[in-house]
Amino acid sequence: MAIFLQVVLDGLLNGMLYALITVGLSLIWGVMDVINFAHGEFLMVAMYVTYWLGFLMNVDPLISWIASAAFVFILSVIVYKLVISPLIGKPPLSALLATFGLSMLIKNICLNRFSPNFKLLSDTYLGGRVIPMGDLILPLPQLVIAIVSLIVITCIYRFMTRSRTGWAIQATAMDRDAAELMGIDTSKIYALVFGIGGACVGIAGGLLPMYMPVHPEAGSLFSLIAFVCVALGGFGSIVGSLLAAILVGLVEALVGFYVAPIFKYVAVFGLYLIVILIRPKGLFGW
Amino acid sequence: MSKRWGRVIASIIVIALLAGFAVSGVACAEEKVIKIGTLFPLTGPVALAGQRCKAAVEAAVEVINNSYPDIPVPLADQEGILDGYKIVLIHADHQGKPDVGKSEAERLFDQEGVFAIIGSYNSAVTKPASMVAERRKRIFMCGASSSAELTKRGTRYFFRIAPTDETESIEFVNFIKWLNETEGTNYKTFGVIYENTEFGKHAAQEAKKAIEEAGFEYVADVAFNPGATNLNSEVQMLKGKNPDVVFGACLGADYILWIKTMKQLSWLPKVSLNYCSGYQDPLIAQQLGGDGDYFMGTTGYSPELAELMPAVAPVEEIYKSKIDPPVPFDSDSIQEAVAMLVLAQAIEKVGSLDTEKIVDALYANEWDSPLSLGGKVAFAPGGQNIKAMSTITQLIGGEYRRVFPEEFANAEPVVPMPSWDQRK
Amino acid sequence: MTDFALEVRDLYAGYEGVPVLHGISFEVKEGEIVAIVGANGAGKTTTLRTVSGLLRPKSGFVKFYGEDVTGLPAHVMVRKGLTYVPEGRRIFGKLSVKENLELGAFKEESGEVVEQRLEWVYSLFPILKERINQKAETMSGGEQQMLAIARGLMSAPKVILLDELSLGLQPSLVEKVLQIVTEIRRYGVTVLLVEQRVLEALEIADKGYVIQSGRVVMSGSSKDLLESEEIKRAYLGM
Amino acid sequence: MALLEVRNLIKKFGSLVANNDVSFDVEEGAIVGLIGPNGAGKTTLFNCISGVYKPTSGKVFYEGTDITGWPPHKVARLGAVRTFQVVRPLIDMTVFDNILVGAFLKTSKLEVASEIAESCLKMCHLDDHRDKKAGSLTIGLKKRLELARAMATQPRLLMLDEVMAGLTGTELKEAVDVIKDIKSRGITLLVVEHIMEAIMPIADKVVVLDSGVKIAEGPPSEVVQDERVIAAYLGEKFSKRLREMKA
Amino acid sequence: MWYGVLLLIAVLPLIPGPLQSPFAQHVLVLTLLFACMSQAWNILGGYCGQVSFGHSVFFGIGAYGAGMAVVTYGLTPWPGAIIGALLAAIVSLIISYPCFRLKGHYFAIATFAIVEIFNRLFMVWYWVGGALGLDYPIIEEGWKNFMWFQTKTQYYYGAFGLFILIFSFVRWMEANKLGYYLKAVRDGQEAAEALGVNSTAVKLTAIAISAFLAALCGAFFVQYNLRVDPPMVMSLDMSMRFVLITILGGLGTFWGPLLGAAILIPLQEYSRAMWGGLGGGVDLIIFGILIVLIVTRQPKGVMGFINLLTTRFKATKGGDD
Repeated sequence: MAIFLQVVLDGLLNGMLYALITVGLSLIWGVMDVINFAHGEFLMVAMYVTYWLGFLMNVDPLISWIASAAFVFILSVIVYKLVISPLIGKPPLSALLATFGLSMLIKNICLNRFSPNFKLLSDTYLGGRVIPMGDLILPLPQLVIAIVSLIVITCIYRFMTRSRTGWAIQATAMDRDAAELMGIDTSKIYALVFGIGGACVGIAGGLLPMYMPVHPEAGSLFSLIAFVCVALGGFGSIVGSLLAAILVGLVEALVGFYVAPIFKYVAVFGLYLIVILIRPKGLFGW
Repeated sequence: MSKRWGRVIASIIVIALLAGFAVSGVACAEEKVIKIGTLFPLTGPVALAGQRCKAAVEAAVEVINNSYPDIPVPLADQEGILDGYKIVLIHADHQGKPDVGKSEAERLFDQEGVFAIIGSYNSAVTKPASMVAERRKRIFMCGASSSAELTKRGTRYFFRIAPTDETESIEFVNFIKWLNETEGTNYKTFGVIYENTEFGKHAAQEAKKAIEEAGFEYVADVAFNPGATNLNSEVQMLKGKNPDVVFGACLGADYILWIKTMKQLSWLPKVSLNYCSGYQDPLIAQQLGGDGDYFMGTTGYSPELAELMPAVAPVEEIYKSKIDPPVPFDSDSIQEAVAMLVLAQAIEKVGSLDTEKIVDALYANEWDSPLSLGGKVAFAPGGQNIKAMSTITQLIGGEYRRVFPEEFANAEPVVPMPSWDQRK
Repeated sequence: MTDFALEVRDLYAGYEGVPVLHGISFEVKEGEIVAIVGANGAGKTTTLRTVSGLLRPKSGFVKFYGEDVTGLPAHVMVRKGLTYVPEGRRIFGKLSVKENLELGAFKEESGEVVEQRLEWVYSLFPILKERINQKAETMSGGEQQMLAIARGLMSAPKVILLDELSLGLQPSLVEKVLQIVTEIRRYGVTVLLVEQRVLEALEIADKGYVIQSGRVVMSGSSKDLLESEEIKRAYLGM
Repeated sequence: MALLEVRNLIKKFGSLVANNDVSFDVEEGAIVGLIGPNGAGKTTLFNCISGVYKPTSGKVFYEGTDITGWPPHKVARLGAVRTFQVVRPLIDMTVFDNILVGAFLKTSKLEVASEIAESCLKMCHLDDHRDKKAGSLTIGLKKRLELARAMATQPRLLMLDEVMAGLTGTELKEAVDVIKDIKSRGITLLVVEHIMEAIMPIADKVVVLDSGVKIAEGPPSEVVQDERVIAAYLGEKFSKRLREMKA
Repeated sequence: MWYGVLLLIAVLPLIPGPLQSPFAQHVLVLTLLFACMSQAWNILGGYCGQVSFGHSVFFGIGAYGAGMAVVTYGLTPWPGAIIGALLAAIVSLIISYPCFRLKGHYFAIATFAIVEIFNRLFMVWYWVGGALGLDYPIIEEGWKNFMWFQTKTQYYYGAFGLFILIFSFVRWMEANKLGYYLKAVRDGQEAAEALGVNSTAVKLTAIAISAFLAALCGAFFVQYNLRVDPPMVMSLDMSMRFVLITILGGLGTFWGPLLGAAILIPLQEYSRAMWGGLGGGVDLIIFGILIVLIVTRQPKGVMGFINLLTTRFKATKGGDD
């Protein structure tokens, strides 16, 4: 029983991390109908920012994630201006292709600049700390990420539903021209959404180096899982991505432990196929 | 109308493309050079290892081409080989992909006209790439690929320096036997955690064979996907089966994650022995800090072995200048340097660039190799270096202490590993 | 110079290299209802899209109360007081009626002002008040059209551009919707109307422009146009 | 026996009843008009007949065959072909290729299909636009294309969903001529239309729907004077104008 | 005139000179192979409008078919290729059952998931070699075993045969009912159905043919590389290449896949030959920049660019409008 609970706990915590990565992707996807293939690379860039801040200036990830998020926010806005904005309204595949090229570019620039070495911040404040709870072990770094994830997602949800800008984003997602006619500067909205999407993954990437090593390929699998979570939850649905990500985390942990670790991603992708068979637009898609 | 234009332009592009080939194959001027190709994963998931291997070969070539009378390595005291021939390296990148490896090997031979190839780290790439050489009757020197199968293919032109995962597995098991005899431990249950790739799977297979042959119990077989986002269920599984001894075949980032996860779940085997790079990478050891301590693994070379191999230090200096950040040799990269040196010695000995004679010479002689543990290299049919040796070391305080076999040992192994809460 | 609320000169515009407008010129005086009529594909909607800023013109200029606003994006035009109610309604289907209306007043920060405007449009369209919390997409076509107009009015425009109000509406509703247009004018809003129903449009307009293949081919007071033989033959099917 | 018989057709979307117990016949060789206010359920009815939706209950018979719930392509193969209210040109294909797709229904040979397509192209006056991408056409032309495409399938029953909406006077006249031409070829027509001026003179029978219920059926001249139809649909002013037009 | 071009290409490698260079021939073989593969993808993705990222599965099944015939059963690759291709077609039909119900991005992600599932299952399925892969033994070279070690000329002709097969099939398809139906389903499924097109049947036909041809290409690929393992053939990376090439050349156009391959493959091979050895990933950086540039400049692919040129050319020639 204790093991079962531990496995569930691990899955839950990982799911929250996936949620934080997913929500940004989902936002971009839902509002702009753009598949950002370079999402994983944004994560990796954020991890590098945190790493270098920690390595060169001794800033703990607990603080430097803010810088990472800000950095990726700016990077995203620049990417939007240079790469995405010319492709808005063009065939949807072209944005996918462009971001694929971008992901290749970012990955190899990092390889070129930072070498392929694995980089790990060896002593972070929370690194390796755990809270023992009877038979259960609660790893602190993951817990912090999960809490941050919940806070961020709640904030975004409230922002999207309560604030004027959030409204404007929703309106833009539904009908860009009509939104423009309401006096909403939709190209600014797009840039903002792309930036927020980047910032979310930036936060995740900023916190990850507490226990994950950084290297140019670090984002690859995360982005793949994020894609599945987005589609599983339904594009653009914030609640959907949260629940889908948690579900993915749980399935991954349970199958990994009770079946075999090697099958955990098979199960995750299989889960997506099964869900999509029943609900072709994901759990919360419209 | 537009369809016709499509055709015209399509054909123009095709023709332009073909014309492009005309200017491509510009050959180097014939000087007194011997071209050797290197084929490593310079980009992609294992780029780190590939770049180190490349630098190691470069260091070896530096030693061969220039006169370093102070370095006690064959060919160091003279300039070049064959009376002034210099070795020129042509580097190629296979990205960790077998198909790319094969075509790059072909390109090196056919286009660049290299005399031999040194490569290519990933066993999965070495296999098809070395077949290219075999079919062209050219030499393929392999430093670090560890799959035992490579040297069981009945090839003639393929030579491998490093010990195989087969010999390493047997050594691991012998070490445990030795522990049980001398330290009074009673380790019986074994587990293997490995990345599910060519490398990991091979290692696991050999491990299983060795463990079962020795009459031990093989209780946990944990494969995972490389580049994992977490290893929680993997470690949970190990924890559940609780083997006394765990063999690990995890590369770089996964190795770090594995140890971090074990720490979080506060579990450790009594002994952990590791194949290949994660454990051996001195940078990783440094980054893991105290968490990496007490793990063991095979080591073909590490700075702590320098006292056994005095010739390494000056070569290592050259190597460090070629890699950023400067790190010491590790067990993989140094084997590539050895491969280069042995090949050069064979060429020098034969006195000409006759591949057949060089191959015969490679099989027939025992080569001095101050960069190898044991100091000698000799090849059995199939190309395996039968003098390949490695020690089992234990990492304590950032230092690789030699614990087995006894003739190399400089420290007593600390077993069982102190649990996480006993460490500071 | 500021006689005209809207003055358009020699407008050229098109989509992806396909020119649609070949030099459109017209003007609208404050407080007028002006109708632009013409056949399918004549460039009526393109004209409105260009004037409202959704489409950049290739050349020519648009003056709004004497100020050159050529090529300004639509959201800036809204702030200046020119609102476009697009063809096909384009309401936010997933949002409620009230939310749609509030979005219409997006540029207005003060809640009080928004409330006042809501009252105003409810008085114009009592049916909308009954449906405050209904999702917009569940309303009938006529109600959606009213919502679209109301939403446009929420920005308190000086000039409102109305595109094909009658499209897809049953005859009885066409009558009603066009009636509302004349009511809007009474609040001092200048109206530029695009219609395919030439007869109905000219009946309520002060002035009309007939466009064909991206050019103005005829213009004049509605009365003159309605009596013109050419119009009767070409557009009224008489 | 009528060519198409709709019997007690009910279609619900959740709690919303789009068609409630609708029955009517389309006689062979006739033009039947289907009119009603927006949201009266005309298009839903169309979709139920052509197989896009499955009716909740009720039956649809075509030549006596029960085709209720058949997929659209099977219905089309029987010879009952429809157009769409919101035009659906195959945008990246040329006008001619669009029509060709329809023509392939009755033949697999390119030559034969081309001949059929060619004649439909002429019939709908699209010759000048033969090689244009369908997506680049104006609405009016797209509607004509829709018609030509449907005609290329050589149907027996043609169901037109607002092909005349958005046309100007002259265009309307042309369209009416085309429809008359189609009728003269012995093809039965079921027409949903808003433009009363156009439908009234040519229809043999009009069926009026309101809120999913059939409220009137009969020759146009009678229906125009029906109080319920005036209240629900035409409006006083328009009804008067129509009657004047007739007179 | 395009027959002339084909003839030219066919004869060229025979002319002594630069094209005898094995590397040039290698680039040609790869270009043709990827043109074929992308054309196979184009049948479903371009003509029928179902953008699949799952084609490396079919490619892989074909590769494994040939590979297992030679390595596991000691046969010639030919029966393996045929069985593999048929199997790929069957698998494609099974896969498409759930997937064709999905629209747009949901379909794309579902095909993503399928590649990953197949990849991971093949990694642990040791009957087909698992993570270890299948390595070809040294056997007799020639057409019987479809392998050559010294020269690439025969591979070139093999690829050329495949090219003729696939491209002429697509040419035939374009001018026939199937081609029109595919495009009709792409441009408007409902409209097509109203015209009597059984869209499900059309899509299934498209994916089965597409998978069959893709598997043949896979079989060629494995014969060319003489090794197969899952990451090599059944990966998202591989799928992306087919999509990339086709879109770059022009989605749903006949020449697009060839154009895309003729640009991308030599670019990739030459840039790696030139800069790959530097180890800084310079070739991939340049590759990435080029993709971004090309796509942002001309999202409709090279064919879009050509069409633009043609219209301009016609306009300057003073033709009427």
